[in-house]
Amino acid sequence: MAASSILNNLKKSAIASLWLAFLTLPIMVIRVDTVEKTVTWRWMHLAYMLAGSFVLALFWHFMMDRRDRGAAARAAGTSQAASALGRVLENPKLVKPLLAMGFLVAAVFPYVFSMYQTNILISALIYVVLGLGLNITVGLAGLLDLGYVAFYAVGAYAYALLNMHFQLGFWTVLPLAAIMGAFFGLLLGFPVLRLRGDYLAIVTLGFGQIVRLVLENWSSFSQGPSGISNIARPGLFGINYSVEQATTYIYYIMLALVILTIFITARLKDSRIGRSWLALREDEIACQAMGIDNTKAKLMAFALGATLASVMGAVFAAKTTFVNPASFTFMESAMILAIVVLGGMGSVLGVILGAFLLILLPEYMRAFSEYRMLIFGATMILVMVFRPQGLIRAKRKVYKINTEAA
Amino acid sequence: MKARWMMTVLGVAMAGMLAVGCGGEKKEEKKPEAANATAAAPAAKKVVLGVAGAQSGDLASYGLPSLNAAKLVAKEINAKGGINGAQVEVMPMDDQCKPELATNAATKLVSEKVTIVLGHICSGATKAALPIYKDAKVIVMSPSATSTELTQSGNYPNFFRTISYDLIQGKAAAEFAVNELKVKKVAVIHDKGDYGKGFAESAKKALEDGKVAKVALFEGITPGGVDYSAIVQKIKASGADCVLYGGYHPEASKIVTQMHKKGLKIAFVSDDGVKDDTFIKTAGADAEGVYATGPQILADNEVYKKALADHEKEFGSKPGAFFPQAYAASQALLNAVAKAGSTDYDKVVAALQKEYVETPVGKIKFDAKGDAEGVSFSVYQVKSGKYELVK
Amino acid sequence: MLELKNIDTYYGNIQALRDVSIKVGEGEIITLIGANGAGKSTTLMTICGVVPPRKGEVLFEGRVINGVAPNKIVQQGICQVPEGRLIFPDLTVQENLDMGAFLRSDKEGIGRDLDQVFGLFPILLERRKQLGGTLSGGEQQMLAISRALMARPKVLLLDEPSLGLAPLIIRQIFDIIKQINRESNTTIFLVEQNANQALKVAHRGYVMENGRITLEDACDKLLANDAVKKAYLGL
Amino acid sequence: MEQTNTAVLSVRNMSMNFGGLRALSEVDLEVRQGEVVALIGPNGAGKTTFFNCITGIYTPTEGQVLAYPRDGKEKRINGMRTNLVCELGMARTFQNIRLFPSMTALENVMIGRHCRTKAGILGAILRGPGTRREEQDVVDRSYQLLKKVGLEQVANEYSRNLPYGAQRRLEIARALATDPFLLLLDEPAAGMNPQETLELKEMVIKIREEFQVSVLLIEHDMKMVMSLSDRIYVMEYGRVISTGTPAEVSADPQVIRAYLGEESDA
Amino acid sequence: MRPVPWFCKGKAVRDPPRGRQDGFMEYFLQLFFGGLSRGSVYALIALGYTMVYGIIELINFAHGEIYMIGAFMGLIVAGVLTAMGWPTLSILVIALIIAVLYSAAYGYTVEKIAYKPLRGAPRLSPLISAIGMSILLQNYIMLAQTPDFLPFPRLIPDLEFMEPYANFLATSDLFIIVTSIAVMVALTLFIKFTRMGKAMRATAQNRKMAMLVGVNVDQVISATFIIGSALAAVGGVLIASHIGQINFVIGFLAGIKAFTAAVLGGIGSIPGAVLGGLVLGWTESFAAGYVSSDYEDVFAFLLLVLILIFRPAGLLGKQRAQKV
Repeated sequence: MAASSILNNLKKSAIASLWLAFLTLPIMVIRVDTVEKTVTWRWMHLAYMLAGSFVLALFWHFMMDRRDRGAAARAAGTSQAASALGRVLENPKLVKPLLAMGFLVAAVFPYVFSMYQTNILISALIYVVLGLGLNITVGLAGLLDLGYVAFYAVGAYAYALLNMHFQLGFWTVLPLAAIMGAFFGLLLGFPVLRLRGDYLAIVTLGFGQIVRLVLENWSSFSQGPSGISNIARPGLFGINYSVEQATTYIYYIMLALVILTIFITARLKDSRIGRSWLALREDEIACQAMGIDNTKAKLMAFALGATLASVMGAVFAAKTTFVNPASFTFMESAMILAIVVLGGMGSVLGVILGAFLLILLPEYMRAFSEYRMLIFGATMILVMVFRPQGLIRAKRKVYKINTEAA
Repeated sequence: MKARWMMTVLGVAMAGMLAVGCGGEKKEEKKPEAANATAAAPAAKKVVLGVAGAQSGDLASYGLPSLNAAKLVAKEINAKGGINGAQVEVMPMDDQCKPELATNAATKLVSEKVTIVLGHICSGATKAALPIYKDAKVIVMSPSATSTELTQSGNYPNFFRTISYDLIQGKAAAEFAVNELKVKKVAVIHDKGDYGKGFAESAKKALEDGKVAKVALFEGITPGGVDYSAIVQKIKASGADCVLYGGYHPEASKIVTQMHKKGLKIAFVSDDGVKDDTFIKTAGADAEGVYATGPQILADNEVYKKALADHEKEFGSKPGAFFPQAYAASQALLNAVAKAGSTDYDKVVAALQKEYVETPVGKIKFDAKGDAEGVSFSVYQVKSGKYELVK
Repeated sequence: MLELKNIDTYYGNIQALRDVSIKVGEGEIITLIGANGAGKSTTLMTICGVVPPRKGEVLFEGRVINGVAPNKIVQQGICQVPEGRLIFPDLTVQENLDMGAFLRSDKEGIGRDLDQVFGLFPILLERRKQLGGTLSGGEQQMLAISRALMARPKVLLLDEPSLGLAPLIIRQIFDIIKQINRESNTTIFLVEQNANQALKVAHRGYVMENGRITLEDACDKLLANDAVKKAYLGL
Repeated sequence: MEQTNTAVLSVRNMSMNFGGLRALSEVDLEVRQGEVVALIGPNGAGKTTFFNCITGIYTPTEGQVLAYPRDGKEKRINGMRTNLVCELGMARTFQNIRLFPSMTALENVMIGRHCRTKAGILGAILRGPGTRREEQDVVDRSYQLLKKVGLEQVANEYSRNLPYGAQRRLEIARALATDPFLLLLDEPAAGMNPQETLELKEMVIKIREEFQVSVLLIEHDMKMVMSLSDRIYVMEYGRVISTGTPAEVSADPQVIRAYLGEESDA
Repeated sequence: MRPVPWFCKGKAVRDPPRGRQDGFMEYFLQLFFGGLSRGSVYALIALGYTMVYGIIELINFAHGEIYMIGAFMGLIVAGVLTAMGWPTLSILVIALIIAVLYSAAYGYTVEKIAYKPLRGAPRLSPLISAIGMSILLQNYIMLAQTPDFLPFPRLIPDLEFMEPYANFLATSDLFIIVTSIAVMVALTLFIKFTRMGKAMRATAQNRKMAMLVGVNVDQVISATFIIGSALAAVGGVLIASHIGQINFVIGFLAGIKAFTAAVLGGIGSIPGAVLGGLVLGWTESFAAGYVSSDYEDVFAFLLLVLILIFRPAGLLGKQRAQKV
């Protein structure tokens, strides 16, 4: 990079920081008390803001240059479109050992790390499955669902209520939760079949809200906002575990479920059904005109995504031993969607990476407690600006062609 | 190729660092003592007080005052040389009042070998976290979780609180309305929240059991709404001569204001979430005459006055919700540790149940179930811009 | 008047134009013919600044205009009638025409041009209050051309004006193109895959294949060229 | 394939109203086995609307649309869902190419096979030998079709990256993958140069022979229409104003006035 | 003892008639006006959503936060001026102006940072960026100001002549309704007749073509964000003054509701946003009044779902025939 461009960046950053300082001036500097009629001026904040935004802007411009140069280089054909990270992960020589290592780490994790680490890893794994489930609906079939958390709630409450009223165990409820999830997926799917794009998004958002509001208000059914506590942890043949043992146990259940989900989604993606979803996403009319039953394809996508969410809901209820409507807000849906988009739509690996990033990042930033959400929001913007297609780009299967066949 | 990959990783790491750097910078400007409290760790002996609750997100205003309270108490004790020579360290743990984050916070605290925790703020989060603490023998004391079953169910012997629970509050408010205000028809309104609805349901039950006054209306409102005129009209149409409100002050002040705008001037009785100076500030003149139940904080309570002054000095502002309770809880926990001479679970529990402490909410110790004894419970009324004791 | 010098243009990472050089003299009708996807529309978009070239220069009246914002290029007097017409469907015919004169502020001149346009296409006067989207294909094409004329361009770029129109209408449109060129001495750069018609109307022609200019000549010579005959005229 | 007089598609008295607008009015049309029938007319005459009516994208307001699939049974298909029409054996292309842009050429054709295969969710997950065989069959057949339209070299290219003419051909291959008895082509030569148009014409003829399909096409290129079709329907303002062999139609004064202009020019 | 402290201090207030017959009508009217004022608020914020969507087809999730920032700016200005002892009405005017200016600047900056670099990116990327921006702005305000609720001074004075009608409509309600109407009329005129307005309409219909007739599309998009943000700020200050308190999360619920209103009316349509806002306001008001306020939001969302199912493009949205 030439010196002139660095200078230019410095200049631009200076302007940006001045502008941001001006913009944030009243809010950062002034605090008023309208009752006591007093005003506090905190001029030091302005200096912090100036310096901070200058550094940030510099970084921003540097990254922007990099991004633009990257685009230029790609276009000139000097480098491949796939990201460096993606290429490493696709290299067959590296993939196997990496996978093996990953599996090994995953297998011994609870014995090596503390219960806290295991616990948040379970959360992350839950979100991996949720992400993969939503990936079916949004990433593959292209149906933007902003109320996905409703299905998560269905599963969680299914387990909580069945456990409370009928003392049904985790393993009994798990398949029931899956069925209920599928049912609710269809229930939502039917009315919204005709809707497209953003209208679909807002209706699913509404549906998510309705489910939460009903759980909140229908006290005789769901115990309202105070929630249901003392939900049984999963047991095995009547053995009762301590919290730590149970956490380990749930961890392995989740690990198995994650592997199962990856297996299922990967297979579906490269199947007749997966192709029909892709076609649906690309062009609904052509899709139907080519003999694909859009209704069926959409319902299937909804139902499958919902099933996975519902199963995760049951695991979630078993893990926290407590559910209340506060866990199923719109922000939760947004978070799962962010996992899918941030990771890279349609890419299984991307979703896993996205889930780990979005769930573990705030956890590990606990040290910054009050600032972590601020940083989190900024990170979301930065990742999208500098990698809009997500961290990992989805790869399509290359088919083996049997040329001899007639 | 490897080099490129490294570049990517470095890039991401740098992004993180810069973001963090910026955050850190801002952190310094606001609360240097927070950083110091956690950073100045490697003293030989220390007592770690975990503070869990909503420290970010939309309910942060209920969690951050507790953190401040804990910091103030810790600072004061440390200034006096600590507990038996050990410095007190405050470890904040955010849960945003979400159950799953609460379990994460709990396991984190357990992993860090913390033995006493101030928190959590919301009953739901508390319920989710308690089993983990229980298993690890961690003593938890909440300044604000009022769900009845937390103590009364007997499920959580490790749980204590410095606030009285829904059943008592709701009943007290209902009895006050019936016996003192002689109301006949009551509109019971709540904010659909954990706390508010618990209060409202207890109040409703007390009214129905009492058979003196009728419940004319029982409904929830949406917190954060722009307008409550519909519910106000409905209260009016129901012919109620008293409103019992369960919830926090923001909605309470909106409702009271709109009631008065619509010419509805009946008694308004609410809970501890409303017994907060912010309520009087936000509702202004409309706050006049509103009743709220709450633990008795005598105006001449020296501890409270001192805590208030300390807060002003330290943070430059008036404390927020549940500050006195959190202050009391911090004091009680640390005092118990001091009296027990160690952080041994049984000893500390015994100390909590035996030793009285002078706190902003009165001179308290804890009963076998974990509720504070000595928290006297009273009804206050706003009179010329201040809460004054009625009963 | 308008000159492209060794232009390379990319869409993302696909190279659409390779080393394209074209010269358009004042008052000329120049046509660029070629198969679909040869890069004809890209050439126009490059001139208009919508897709800036990665290499090379676009010169207009001697000034370099690549890298200039599209609206500034329009202001200098280059106006395009894009492929597929792209009229504003929810604006009335009148408003569509007003949009054409978006960058002008001389009320009288606009009024005069409006009259002129209505003279060229009387049907538009009739449909003045109708929404653009309700016009038929031919009428939309007329509207699109009129809209471009409202900007009083020095160079008019036309992208496939005959696309999707019935033969009768196509002939009308080409007649009017000639008329515009003749009457107001507007330079016209015509992109067509209907080579037959285009070569009959234009003075000089360029043939484009896979993003490269492969032939350049006067139109009558191109019409007689065997390769052109076979590939583009269907003879 | 031999031309017979058996109809494969018979449209009787079909009308289509949009609100107050009558887009089609009392259209009668018939396609017989093995025929290439062209539908011509000025822009806005209702040709594409006609296509949309018989493929189930619109439901005609009045009239009958009858199809006679290979099993010979008459089937009324007014307002039948588009995918079922396709499954029945009537496959179409679109005026503005509607491929699946970020799927490869091969995958685009494989989508066409969708309605002739049946692996369900369970099959896809378990991927038993049956599913695997079916899957491989789909791949192979699709590849063969690509070969037929001369696109085997670009089988693994994203369809959005293909040149225009190739996209048109790919659309036809995709339609053929559904094993149709009637192929509906909406302006297949639009945007092609004369050379490509010529090749396309030959391809259509070849396809008719090889796949034993009838063809109904909308086209503007008169030269192609005249030399390719067995019969022509001319539409104007939603009505059929003339039918007959190319020679008959081009001699019809009504057609010349409405469409071709005084002197026929191609 | 009956609590009557206000009765003694305040003016005599007419006891509302409680006869069965006219009580019904009065109750209805009360709910109607309540819904009207609530709906106007939604409409004001919804306009911003709908305009941005119309131009760049982006659901700007950070719009609710701009509304919140507008309210905070109003608070700060009002606080400073109150401390300086200015009269209420002039404070209202100045607070409105500064809040509008600053919010517009925020809207502009947000677009530049979070959306502009994402033009041409996959469709969902800007949406995620918008959610990130929303989280960022919320926490920024929380950290820079306070997580607590702050009392907002009552800037809209109670007018004498409104006294008899206060039962239905308070002065601030009236003020909100009138301002909303005025703003909407101004906006409609702006869109219809000004150069920028025309450029906006053109850009909304076909961005590429707008570019080709010489519209500076970047400028148009910026202008859209600026205007939308300014409207949100007007809403923010008025509503804050009406309900008397603000904190850093007020934008979230208001944003979701306003967005719902925008979609209800037909997103991209300006009269649609207004109609959607009013319909939503009335639905909530009547649902709370006649059914239960427990379920007012349920009704609001049910209505949305139902309308979209039967009119998939919203109440005034164009039912564009799918071009095939």
